[in-house]
Amino acid sequence: MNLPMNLLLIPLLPLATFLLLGIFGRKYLSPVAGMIGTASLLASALLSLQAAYVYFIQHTGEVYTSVVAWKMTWLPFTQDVSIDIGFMLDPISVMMLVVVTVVSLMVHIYSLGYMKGDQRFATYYAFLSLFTFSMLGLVVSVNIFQIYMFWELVGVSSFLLIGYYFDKPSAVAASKKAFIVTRFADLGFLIGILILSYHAHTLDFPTLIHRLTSSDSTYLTSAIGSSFLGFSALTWGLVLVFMGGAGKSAMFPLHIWLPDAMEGPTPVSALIHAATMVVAGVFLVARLFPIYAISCPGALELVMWTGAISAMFAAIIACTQTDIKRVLAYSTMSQIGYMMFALGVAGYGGENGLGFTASMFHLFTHAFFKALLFLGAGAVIHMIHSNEMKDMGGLRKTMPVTHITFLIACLAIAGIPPFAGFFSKEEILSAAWNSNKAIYYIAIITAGITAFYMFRLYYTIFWSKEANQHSDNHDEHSHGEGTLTMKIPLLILSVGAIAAGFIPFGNFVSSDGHHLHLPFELSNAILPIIAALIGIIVATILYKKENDKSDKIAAAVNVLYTGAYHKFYIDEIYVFVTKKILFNLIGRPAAWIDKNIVDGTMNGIASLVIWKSNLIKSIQSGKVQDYALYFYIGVFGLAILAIYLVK
Amino acid sequence: MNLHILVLIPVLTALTTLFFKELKQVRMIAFLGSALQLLLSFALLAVFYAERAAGNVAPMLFYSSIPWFPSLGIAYTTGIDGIAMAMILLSAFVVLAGVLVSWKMEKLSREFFFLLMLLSAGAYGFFISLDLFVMFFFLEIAVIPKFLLIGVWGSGRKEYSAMKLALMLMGGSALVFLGLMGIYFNSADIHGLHTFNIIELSVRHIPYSAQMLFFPFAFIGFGIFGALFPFHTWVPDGHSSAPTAASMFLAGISMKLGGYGCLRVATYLMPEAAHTYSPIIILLAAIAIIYGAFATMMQTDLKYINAYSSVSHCGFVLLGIGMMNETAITGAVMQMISHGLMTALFFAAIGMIYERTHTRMLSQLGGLLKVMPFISSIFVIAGLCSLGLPGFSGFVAEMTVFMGSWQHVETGFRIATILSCASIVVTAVYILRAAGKSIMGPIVNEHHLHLNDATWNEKLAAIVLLFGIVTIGIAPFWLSNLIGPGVHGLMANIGRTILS
Amino acid sequence: MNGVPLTHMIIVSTLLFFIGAYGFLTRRNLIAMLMSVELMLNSVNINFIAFNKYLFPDNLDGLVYTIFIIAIAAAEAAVAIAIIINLFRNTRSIDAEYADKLKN
Amino acid sequence: MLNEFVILMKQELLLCIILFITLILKISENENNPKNWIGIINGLLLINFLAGFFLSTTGELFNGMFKVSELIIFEKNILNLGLLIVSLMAQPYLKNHKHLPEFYMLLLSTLIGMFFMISSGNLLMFYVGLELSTIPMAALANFNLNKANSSEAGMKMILSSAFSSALLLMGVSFIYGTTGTFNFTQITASLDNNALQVFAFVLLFTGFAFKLSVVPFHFWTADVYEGAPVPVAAYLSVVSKAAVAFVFVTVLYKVFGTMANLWYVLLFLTSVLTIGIGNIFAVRQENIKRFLAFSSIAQVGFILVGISSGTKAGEASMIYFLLIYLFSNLGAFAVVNVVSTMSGKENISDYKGFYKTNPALSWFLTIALFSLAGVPPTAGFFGKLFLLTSGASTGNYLLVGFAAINMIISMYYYLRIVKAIFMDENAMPIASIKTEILPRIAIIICIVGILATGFMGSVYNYIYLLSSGI
Repeated sequence: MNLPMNLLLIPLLPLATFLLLGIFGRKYLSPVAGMIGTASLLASALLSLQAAYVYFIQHTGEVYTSVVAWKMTWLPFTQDVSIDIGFMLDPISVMMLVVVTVVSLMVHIYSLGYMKGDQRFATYYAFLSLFTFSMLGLVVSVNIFQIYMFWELVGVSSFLLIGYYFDKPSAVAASKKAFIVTRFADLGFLIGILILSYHAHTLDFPTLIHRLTSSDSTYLTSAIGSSFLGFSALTWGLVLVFMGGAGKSAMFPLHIWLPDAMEGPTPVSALIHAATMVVAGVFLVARLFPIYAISCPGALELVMWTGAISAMFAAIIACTQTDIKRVLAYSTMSQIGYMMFALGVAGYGGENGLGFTASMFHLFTHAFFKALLFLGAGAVIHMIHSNEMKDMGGLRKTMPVTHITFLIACLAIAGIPPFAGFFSKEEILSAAWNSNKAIYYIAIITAGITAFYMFRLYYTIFWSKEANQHSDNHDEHSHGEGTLTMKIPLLILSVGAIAAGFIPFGNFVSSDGHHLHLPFELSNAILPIIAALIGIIVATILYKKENDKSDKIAAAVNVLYTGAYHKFYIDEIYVFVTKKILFNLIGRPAAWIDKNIVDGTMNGIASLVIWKSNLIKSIQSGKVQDYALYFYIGVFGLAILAIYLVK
Repeated sequence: MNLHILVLIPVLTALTTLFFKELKQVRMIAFLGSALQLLLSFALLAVFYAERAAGNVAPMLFYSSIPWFPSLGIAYTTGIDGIAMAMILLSAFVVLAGVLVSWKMEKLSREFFFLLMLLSAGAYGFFISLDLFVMFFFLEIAVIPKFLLIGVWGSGRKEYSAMKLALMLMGGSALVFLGLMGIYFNSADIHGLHTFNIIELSVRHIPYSAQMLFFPFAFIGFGIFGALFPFHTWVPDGHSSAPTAASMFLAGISMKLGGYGCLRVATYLMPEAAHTYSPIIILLAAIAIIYGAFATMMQTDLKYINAYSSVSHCGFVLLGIGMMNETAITGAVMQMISHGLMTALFFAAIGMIYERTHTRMLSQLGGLLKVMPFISSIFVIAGLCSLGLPGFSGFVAEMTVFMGSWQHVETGFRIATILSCASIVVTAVYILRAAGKSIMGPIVNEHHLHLNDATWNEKLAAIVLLFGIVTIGIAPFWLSNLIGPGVHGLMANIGRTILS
Repeated sequence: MNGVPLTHMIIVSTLLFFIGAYGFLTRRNLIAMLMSVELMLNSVNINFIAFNKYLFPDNLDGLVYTIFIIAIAAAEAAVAIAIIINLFRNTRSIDAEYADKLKN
Repeated sequence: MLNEFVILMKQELLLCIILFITLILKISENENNPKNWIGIINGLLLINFLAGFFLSTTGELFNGMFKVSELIIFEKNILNLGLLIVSLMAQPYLKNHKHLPEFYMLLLSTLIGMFFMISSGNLLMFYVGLELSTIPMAALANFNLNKANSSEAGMKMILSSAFSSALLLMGVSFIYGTTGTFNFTQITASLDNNALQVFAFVLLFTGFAFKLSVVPFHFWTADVYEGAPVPVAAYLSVVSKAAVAFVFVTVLYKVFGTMANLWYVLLFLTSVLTIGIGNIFAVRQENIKRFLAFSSIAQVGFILVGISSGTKAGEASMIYFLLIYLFSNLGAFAVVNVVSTMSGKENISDYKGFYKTNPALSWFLTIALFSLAGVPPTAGFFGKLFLLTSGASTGNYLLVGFAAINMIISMYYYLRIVKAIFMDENAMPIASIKTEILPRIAIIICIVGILATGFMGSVYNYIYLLSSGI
């Protein structure tokens, strides 16, 4: 199956935009920058839809194989190991192409209104394009090192965008935190790559997967044979790679950067920290899924538990947060947790692969409704000029469109049929049911909690207090519901949030490329729906009207509440480790040693010479007779030595 | 193509500057000279490729040997392989940029540019020479100009730093000299004739015992130039006291002399001993990497930050050399090139900032991105390159070193490699700390509000260096194709172990 | 030859030499130091003569050498005394102890 | 016979003629200014120097007492050059000195003595030459007749040299007693290394060591340099030292070649002492003449390292180094002389901010110092490194290592002066100095020599051929 080469333009167009806007934007193109960016992204979005069409629809034959459209050797290390840059299409990458370009396009359009009048407008779009390029390059990687490279690039573009308001210290801190935490995770990723490549003698995805999965390959035996600290090299490699993924996808305990990352402009949060970048970890595991599933189930177990814990943990915290973007951030983390453990419970091939498909499905749907939620929140913030729930309420009248779309999104994420979230989540749950009951129950509970906090959010924004209280005193400096360019994306995305669920996803994406018929029994669906409804009802009781029930409950479960409110003090632990231990116990001593000991020795030698010379200056007494005496001693000393030598 | 011109042009430029007084004339001469040099290096590169393409597989191209002190077997022997070629390119880039950033050197401008050119001449000579004595000659030529540049035009504790640098480098060259003596007098052929010629020496097997005795001298001696732990202490003081151009030269070129020497002389001519000593080398390199990185985290002066990070980055060079396999050594050479360009760019940016704000203290800087976007972007880009971001040269070099280092299966080496990899996190920490404090954040000093951005010459300098960094970062294959064969040639010797 | 063996000569000259050396190291008066040097030279002369007469009587090398030594010693003394006088002019002392302005 | 006599002794005879001319000038002294004499005498010296290159034939006179060889002629030419430079640089000092002719007479007679010493094939000739080169030197050291320091210097020199020559003669007498001859070749033939001969050899050795100011026989050096007039100090530090070094090598290699492994040990010991002590003392000197004295002591240590190899290469590198050292040290002294005669300042601290007022002189002094320190591209680098190389050729890496490490210390104190010149601030630096023509010529010769000699490998090879030719 050969692909039209113009698909290569999908990543290249954003790159070109980035260069154009990055170099000339600030001076010359500032007014039209948004238009340029949006246009080029529209183009690549259409192209990726074409790609999807070509790959899925025009596809003939039973199995979806991975197609390498183009590839070059970028940096050769040895004969067989080299970094290649290329463009590979397979079901998940095509799916990701669509997701990334569509959501990014929405965000581009939305930003036209949202960022209007910002003095670094062009730079903003340049960064957006850079991110889009990196993300696209990531998903079409042919080579695990190519993924690592674009991995770093998305990291840095997210850093740039989080720190976009660079004169806000909190934004700077957040951007640093995000970059460093993910960098730490990437360290694991890198070492994982080193281990895998060392044993597989390749970095190329298809070869790598083949060599590490086919049971008779010597590579696999060597990878399993050599062990360190009781685990096989393969386990180490896969776990470390997953560590990288966990970092990007904000899995517990590497999640701490995600909430702070909300310092960035809201459209950015929608794009990077909800829809695309944060799911890169899931994508990475999916990319290497055969190796996990076939050769190393132990590592997959870890993936599963990490995902489940994160899902639950984040959901609990989300109930207590008061900053709407942080609530959404934690819900993102929790949803990604779903995708992770869905992968974790999955097996390779056939029906066992259900989890895989489900995870990808959820990734797909989640992208739409979560982006929708963020953009809605953005609209709210744009109007209220605040992220705090307490400043909001009763906005359903003043901003109807936002209200409706937001509600749709909430229903979708809560898993109420027929919205998209319901289907994907339902698949995940049934996959969990088939493999691991404990996970299943965790998931159910989490589903309930999710519904609860989403509707807590919904009610506090759009109901609760009476509208007129603030609508008037905001009017003068609020832009109403925002421009048309801000509404259109909301509408489009809400369509996605409704319709995406009806796609026969199993026909397209599955662990082994074969078609997979997604089972759907109502029996499985009842329990989650009930859980969701309970959550919604509780939220309705507590938050529909302004009252103090919620505070009472909070007081009742005080310990849990404060714990959750302070995000279970994970941040504090990190601060302790970095500031106290790394800086004070390693950094300071290192600097001190360098100044005083290493350097001191060098200077000490010098001063020693001076000291010696002052010590012996009295020999040169200036008295000719002393000189003669030394002469004498010298003569006879040498004479004795000489005669002794000769004898 | 005749290589002597590479030395001749800087020398002539230097001499020409002496005939002029005005800054305008002098700097123009220096600029023309270094620009011509850059063009020549590109021409040389072209010819080099042409020769290789024509199937000339000689280890050293453009080989020529002019007898100098025949009775001592000293000849002015020159020739280049891919590694030297890359080094020459690096020097050409850095020199041009250095001249451009010191455009406004009012104080004793003639002497300044004279010394600058002399320094560059030393570097070029070092890279093209294939005779140990001549190499040593050029190595030492480079010392004294540094002393004067720092001591006269420097800032801060300049006298102390200048003296320290000169003495430590002198010590280094003393050790190198002993190493050379050892090599020379153990290189007798069947007629009992000694030689300084590297090509000759590479085929004469120096006895293992002699190697064990003299390898440390040669390696540590060159290592001092290349900031080998614990002999790196000249680096922070020297770099931070030096004027901008001198810092660029120091970090960009001079420290590379050390790494190059460690590779081309110590390791290449005494491979067996190198194999025996490699654990120690690796240990020191790993310490330098990690410890340098952590020491950087604590610095508050931008130049100190970059200087210590140079210690950390040059650790990668020694790490790669110590691993002694083809990939790692290729990585080491790449790291030399990359670090040279990157740190030069960094120092250039710091110099531009210092020129305007008259401070390098993180506490007194902030929000510069608002007032001087170009310089700040340069600063950030240099930082990103230094923390190994794909698309810039740093990533390529470091990844190659890691890849090569991982080939070593012994646990100790693996641990050293992992530690070195871990430094990329620490690097991120201190780079972002520096950038966050000085470039981003609110403006701390309202005087900074009306500072101007880079002038054309500064922009040109930055662009010259950026060009190098990005071309390597985007398309590393040309660099690896250039270096690869050279390293492969070296491996013929380095691959030799005691058994064979 | 009647009686006096070479060894006695050597002993005498050696004694003379060390007396001279001792004088040079101990006398504080510059002139006296000069005289002690002369003593040392004379002991050398005795050596030459003795060796010449006892061991190699057939040629006169030693004798000639002695004559040269005496002549040169005279010249040396002349210059030395001139310098000492000059020193006395400048410092009003010919004490070796006090001529130590140049030191360290 | 006479013809041959004239040709073989041409250099000595030329000097004698010039000496007599000065004498006549002195006799026909009329108080009108002696300035124009300086020109005449320098002209004569130039002629003398050039004449050294013509009619160079080799041979012996007085049945082996006086030898002439290619190498010896070359060495004498070097010394002639030294004399010429010294007399050029002495001009600012001499032009107001009322005893100008005496200065030249003494100077020339010392040089004649050195020539005889170099050509001597016989201990008697050697002794005569040695004394002839020493005694007038003491008078020269005292040439600032009404300066206490100067006369103290003269006193110290004459007394200690008398003392040392007494010991030397003692050694000679023992040699005579054990071998019965003064002729070098016959001595070599009849050496059997008995205790007395060893003792005698040690005495001779110390005699040379004293002249070369080798530790522990060096104490006179610094005091004399400091007290003596600058040109005299320069002459002492370079020309007389070089002459003695030449003879020293001949005596060691040819006469006492059989005692090689003995004097190897002595050289090892003394060179370590000399380099170490010289450096350690030089580090904290304030007076620049005294500083140069100690630095020159350290340089002698390096020479000993080179000699200790006992090979032709050692001798060649020694001569080569001395040639370069002549340029470097005389260059430094020339500048110092100009400064001290014009401004009367002789302390290192006075040189602070010197570059602001006298850039040219600063560069000259700096280049000379770099050459002394052995920094490329100056010739000193090559000189020093060849010495060390030949030292290492016998596998004596320990000594070479010690020397190499000491190069760092020496680097420090030379850079100290450079630092003072270029970097240190000074409220009232030495005023701008107008250098007169002759000293400027001297400086130029030195600088050209410093910069050129190293790169001209032919020079070294020429010397190498000469030294191995014999």
